[in-house]
Amino acid sequence: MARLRYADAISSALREEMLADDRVFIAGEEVGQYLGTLGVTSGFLKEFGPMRVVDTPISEVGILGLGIGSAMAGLRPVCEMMRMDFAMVAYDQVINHAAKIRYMFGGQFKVPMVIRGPSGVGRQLSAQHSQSLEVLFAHVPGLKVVVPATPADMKGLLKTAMRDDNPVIVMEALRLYFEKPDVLDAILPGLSEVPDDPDFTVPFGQANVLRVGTDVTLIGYSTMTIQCLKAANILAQEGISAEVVDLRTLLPLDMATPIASIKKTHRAVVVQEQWGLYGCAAEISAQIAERAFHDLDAPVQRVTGAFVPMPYARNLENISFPSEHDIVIAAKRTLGR
Amino acid sequence: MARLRYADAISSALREEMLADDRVFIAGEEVGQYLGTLGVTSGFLKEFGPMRVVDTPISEVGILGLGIGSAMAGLRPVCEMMRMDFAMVAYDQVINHAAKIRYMFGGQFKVPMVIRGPSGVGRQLSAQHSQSLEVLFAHVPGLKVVVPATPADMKGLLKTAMRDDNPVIVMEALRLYFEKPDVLDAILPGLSEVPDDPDFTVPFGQANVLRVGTDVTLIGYSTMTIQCLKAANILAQEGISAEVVDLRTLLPLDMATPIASIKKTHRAVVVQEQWGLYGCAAEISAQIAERAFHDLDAPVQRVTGAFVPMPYARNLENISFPSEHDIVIAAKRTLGR
Amino acid sequence: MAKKPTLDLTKYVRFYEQMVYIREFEELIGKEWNNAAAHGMGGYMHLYSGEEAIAVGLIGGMDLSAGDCFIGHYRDHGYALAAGSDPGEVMAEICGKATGCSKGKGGSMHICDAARGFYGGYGIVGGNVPIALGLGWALKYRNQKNVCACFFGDGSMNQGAFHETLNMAQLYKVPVIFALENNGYAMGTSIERSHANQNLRSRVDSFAMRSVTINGQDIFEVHEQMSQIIQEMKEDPHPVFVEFKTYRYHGHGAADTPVTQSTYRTRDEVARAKEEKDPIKFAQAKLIDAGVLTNEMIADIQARAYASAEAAMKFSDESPYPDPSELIKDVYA
Amino acid sequence: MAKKPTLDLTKYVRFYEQMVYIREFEELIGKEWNNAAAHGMGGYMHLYSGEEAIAVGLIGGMDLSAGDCFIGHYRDHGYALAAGSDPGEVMAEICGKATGCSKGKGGSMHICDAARGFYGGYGIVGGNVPIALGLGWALKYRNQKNVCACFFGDGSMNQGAFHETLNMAQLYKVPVIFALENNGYAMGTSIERSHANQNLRSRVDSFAMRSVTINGQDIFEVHEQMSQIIQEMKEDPHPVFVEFKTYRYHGHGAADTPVTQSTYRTRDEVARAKEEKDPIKFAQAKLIDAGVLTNEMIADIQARAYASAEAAMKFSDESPYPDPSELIKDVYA
Ligand SMILES: Cc1ncc(C[n+]2csc(CCOP(=O)(O)OP(=O)(O)O)c2C)c(N)n1
Ligand SMILES: Cc1ncc(C[n+]2csc(CCOP(=O)(O)OP(=O)(O)O)c2C)c(N)n1
Ligand SMILES: [Mg+2]
Ligand SMILES: [Mg+2]
Repeated sequence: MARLRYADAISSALREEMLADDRVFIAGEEVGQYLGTLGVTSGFLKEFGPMRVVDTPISEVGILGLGIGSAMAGLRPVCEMMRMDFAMVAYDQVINHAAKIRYMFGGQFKVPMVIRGPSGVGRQLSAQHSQSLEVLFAHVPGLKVVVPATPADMKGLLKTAMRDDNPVIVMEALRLYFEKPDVLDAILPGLSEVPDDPDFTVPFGQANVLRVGTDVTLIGYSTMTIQCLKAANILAQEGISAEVVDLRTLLPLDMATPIASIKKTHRAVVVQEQWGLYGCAAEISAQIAERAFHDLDAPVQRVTGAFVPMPYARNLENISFPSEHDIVIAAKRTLGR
Repeated sequence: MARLRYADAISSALREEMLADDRVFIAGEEVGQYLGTLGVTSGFLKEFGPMRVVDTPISEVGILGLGIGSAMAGLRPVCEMMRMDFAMVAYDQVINHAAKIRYMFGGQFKVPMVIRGPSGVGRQLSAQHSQSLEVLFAHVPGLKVVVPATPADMKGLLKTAMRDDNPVIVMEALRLYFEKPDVLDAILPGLSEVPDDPDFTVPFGQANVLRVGTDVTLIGYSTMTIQCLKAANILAQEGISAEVVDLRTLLPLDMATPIASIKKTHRAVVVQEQWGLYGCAAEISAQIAERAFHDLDAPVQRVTGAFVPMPYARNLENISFPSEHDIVIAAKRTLGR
Repeated sequence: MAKKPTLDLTKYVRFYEQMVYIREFEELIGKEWNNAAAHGMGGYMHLYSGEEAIAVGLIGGMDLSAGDCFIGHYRDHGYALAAGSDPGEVMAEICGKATGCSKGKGGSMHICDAARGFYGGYGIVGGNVPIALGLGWALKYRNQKNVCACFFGDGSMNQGAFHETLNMAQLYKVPVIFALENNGYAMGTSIERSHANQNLRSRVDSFAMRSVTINGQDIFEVHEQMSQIIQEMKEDPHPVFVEFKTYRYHGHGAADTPVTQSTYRTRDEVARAKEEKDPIKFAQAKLIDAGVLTNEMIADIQARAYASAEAAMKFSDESPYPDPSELIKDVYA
Repeated sequence: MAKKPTLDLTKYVRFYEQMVYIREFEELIGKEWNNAAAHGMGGYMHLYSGEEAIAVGLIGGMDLSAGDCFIGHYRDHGYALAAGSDPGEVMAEICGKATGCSKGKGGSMHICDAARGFYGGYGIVGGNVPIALGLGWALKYRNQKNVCACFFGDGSMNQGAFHETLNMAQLYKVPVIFALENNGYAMGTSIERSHANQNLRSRVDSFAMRSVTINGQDIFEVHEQMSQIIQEMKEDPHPVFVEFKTYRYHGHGAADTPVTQSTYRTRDEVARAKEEKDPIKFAQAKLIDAGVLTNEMIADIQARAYASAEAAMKFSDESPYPDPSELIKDVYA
């Protein structure tokens, strides 16, 4: 077991898979000579050379086309978006091409590619650079969508993504990139630990119970899993036992795990960083109510980011996304407190 | 009252607003000289001239940029997407620009533009030309999203859109474009009727009870409202009284109307043409369960399109989206039948 | 022009035959469109009549069994037939049958044939062009002595995707032939009304890419030039942009009727193109002149082509629609 | 070069002053970045030092009060200052304060000033370019004798949005100045490594658009040429592409430290640019030569510029953060 930062887990997954499979290459802006915008591919160009670490112009459509075509032809590209917001200029390549090629050609081709990059609210990056747009991918059949919260999941899910035969979108939480192991472990002991085994992977479609509890189930993913853990700590001090379920992947989506938890706790809070309306938490909340109707003792509570473009001012940014306290309040509401 | 087809309602709204306000212009592929791909702008070029009916290259990013910039500068552009699927190549202009400009510049600008075009499954147009992508817009603060089901709403909502000071996405159902008034009226008397008054508009954020019932509430929008009406007819024959609520706009979203209905019927079916997972129906279902928790006698049923890229074969296409019979079955399920 | 001193005329007789097969195939679809529903046909239905020499001459210059490959846009029946795909499977796809090359899931716009290196037809204008960059990249990555051809229309060049791709293709020197089928119109919009600079090749000069203009109605010119270019690309990987001047006989798709066509071109213009620029007539005259084609052979080829198209339609008609269980298959690998 | 026989030198003294004001403003931000959190600064923070002559000379050639307008990308502080926006409000925006020009909601990348025709800075590379088409269209639609300038970087030109826009701009003859700030790098990527054809103007030849290259370090050349061009554009509406050759002194943004910069340029290169190509030094020498600027005046301008930047920072520091109730305002009109 190593204690890693989330960003280190990304580097480590990429490097191991590149060493293991020479069909894997990385393409993106500043991934090579510049050593990576956030450093995750630092040293890669030197180690793997320019055919496997490809610096590109600022042409996201071209980058994704490079990925889709070479994946169809048998390579295993990893396309980095400097930020996932920028995938929007190439969104057509993702949803009308990568996602549909297998089906619309009757299964003759596969598109084993990864599209990855930092996502979500950061440090005053404002409206165009702070989005967590996972629902735009998770809604689309043909894609898989990964939303890791912990360094171990970041590594294990990214490796699974790189071995998958389908287009996989990996939403990496910018806010978690450089979170120190000590900070993580203080939230939950062992949270920063990542197995050393180079064959360690995390399967898709298996939510994870990160903390066991009896009174209420807190369901999150990515940054919000960490917020849920913090909330559970606060709730514990007030004598409320919260179970925390980390969804890990949104497509495929494992609802069996959260529903099993709710059958025990009878109460659920679903938390999501991004805009609530038509966000991923809506699907989770709907499925809980549809499938665990008779097990719920209170309405599901959704805690989501403000329905506004992200403001720049630090104080506004800070109140725009769910805090642990918002989650605590929602959890108490399910308990009638 | 005139009895109109949906497509005629579009033409009529466009023409009336162009006559009333010379800041309005239309831009898009084949809108002028070709007389419109589906004919809704037939005769417009001749009537309004080339500055107000602008034929464009196949450049959706350019078309939307033309719209956004000229809207900021005080014009009122209507950008036609030949199909709303094609907006995906210019999605960034919609969500990162049109939607955010007002907020990120602190309210200094407004973007009064309409983006409209046919949407949804048509006639074997297959995976890249059959999508109903409304959730991709309805999730984004700063946009408004309109999903008319009837000729009157098509006209009235489009006119409201053209008078609105914000970017409005108008999703027009291709399947309804040329539906004959007789066919519509056979489903519900008066369904094809459109008021003649050139000041007739339909406000945003007001769902419409199209049919009154007592046993179960069927909630739909666009094509699925029509399917709900057909289902209600079948249910009536079996002695089940269904209330049909047409949402009309997804953003703003009026949940008060469907919830009021559910407080009466205690049962709800939410119907949506497109992929169910993370679709608009998820938000509706979630809000019902969250806000009418104690009024529900049965879990909300969601009836949605198959989670697959649209297949070409007619028989597969036909079973890919909800039929009235699927809705009937779901309605009965809420009644324990 | 190519430096080869003499033409391999038997090869051109085969090309002639392929063009006639494609023409008959497309014309049969055009005719049967009246009866579309009964056959299972739907969608837009874009026909290739008039442009056959491009696919036949270019694809005929590639070595598909040795790893050359290609990708196209939605006007794609001819590509598959030129590559030797089974006409029955292509027709069955066009009719949405289980026996179609894409199992009936793709339809007319999404024909493909992995075994012959055909990476499919695509419906989003310009959307296939970036994918060709990736196909070419894979060839280069593996040091294959192969090329990839990418077919698209003049309308595609106004999509941003086109520009991003061409710059990167030249930057990375991928062996991709960007094959522009310049038929003068994108749907009802002429080049004049949609391209600020009607010299479309100037667009690729701005990426310092090698380019050439070829008369797409002349199978000899298409094939000789492309064979030469392909050989050079295999020796030294690099992209090439080829502008094929051509003309489309039918409307843009089935919905583009004579009435709608009259908004952008005259009947006369079409008639003149058929008369003066037909690739089949042109090849026929030349091959007769050269003494390798006789009127008898022509009648025979014509008859066989017609029979082949009819047989394809029969195969399709007799094929079942996909089983409903197919609906949810093939979403994921 | 412009045909005007004599330069209005007092105007250039004012331009000189504006450049110094911008420089001091940017340098103060650079210095205070160590203390970013205390001031409320965050985000990427792209500084304009080295490129001042472009904004000052071009915007100085427009008549903003008569309806000329402009739009930019994220490296946008200088545009606002060149247009005469209040430095305090710009600084307050950069610090996310309620008194900022965008109410603290936009930050450094999203400065704007509707009253001065500044339609804002944008953060998606290339994203502002299509919007300029619309701004220009509105001018033409209303028969205004006005122009719109659109500032963007060399990196933008590899976005598809750029190409779609330029074609349409030329097709519709909108009065837009496409002002390329070619500083040789897009973040850490040089032109050589990202543009297949390093003659960036060739990109617009392919749209048959009028274009010109201007030394962006020479305020005289910038302003004289642009004034002439703007006049011609007002007489006969048409787009013009202008390549300004320039250089950026700071890292791409605050995260581009000397260490990361060393991956793509040498300290020496930067030092040489500052020494040899500085727009302020250049103007200073010329104006001293011409006898309209004295060392005393220079010291005075410098002092006032510094004081202005300090005052702006003080104004910002003393301004409140937005009220929390602001969070949900301004989403809709
Ligand atoms: C992005 C996008 N915009 C619009 C369309 C609608 N459309 C389909 S084909 C076509 C014309 C394309 O013309 P061209 O590229 O010249 O090819 P041709 O049909 O002439 O072979 C248009 C506008 C589309 N499919 N995709
Ligand atoms: C679509 C998109 N891709 C990537 C980025 C990240 N990014 C921001 S600025 C930049 C470099 C742009 O360089 P250039 O256009 O030359 O302008 P300069 O910074 O040199 O003024 C990059 C890659 C972005 N903001 N948007
Ligand atoms: Mg064409
Ligand atoms: Mg630059």
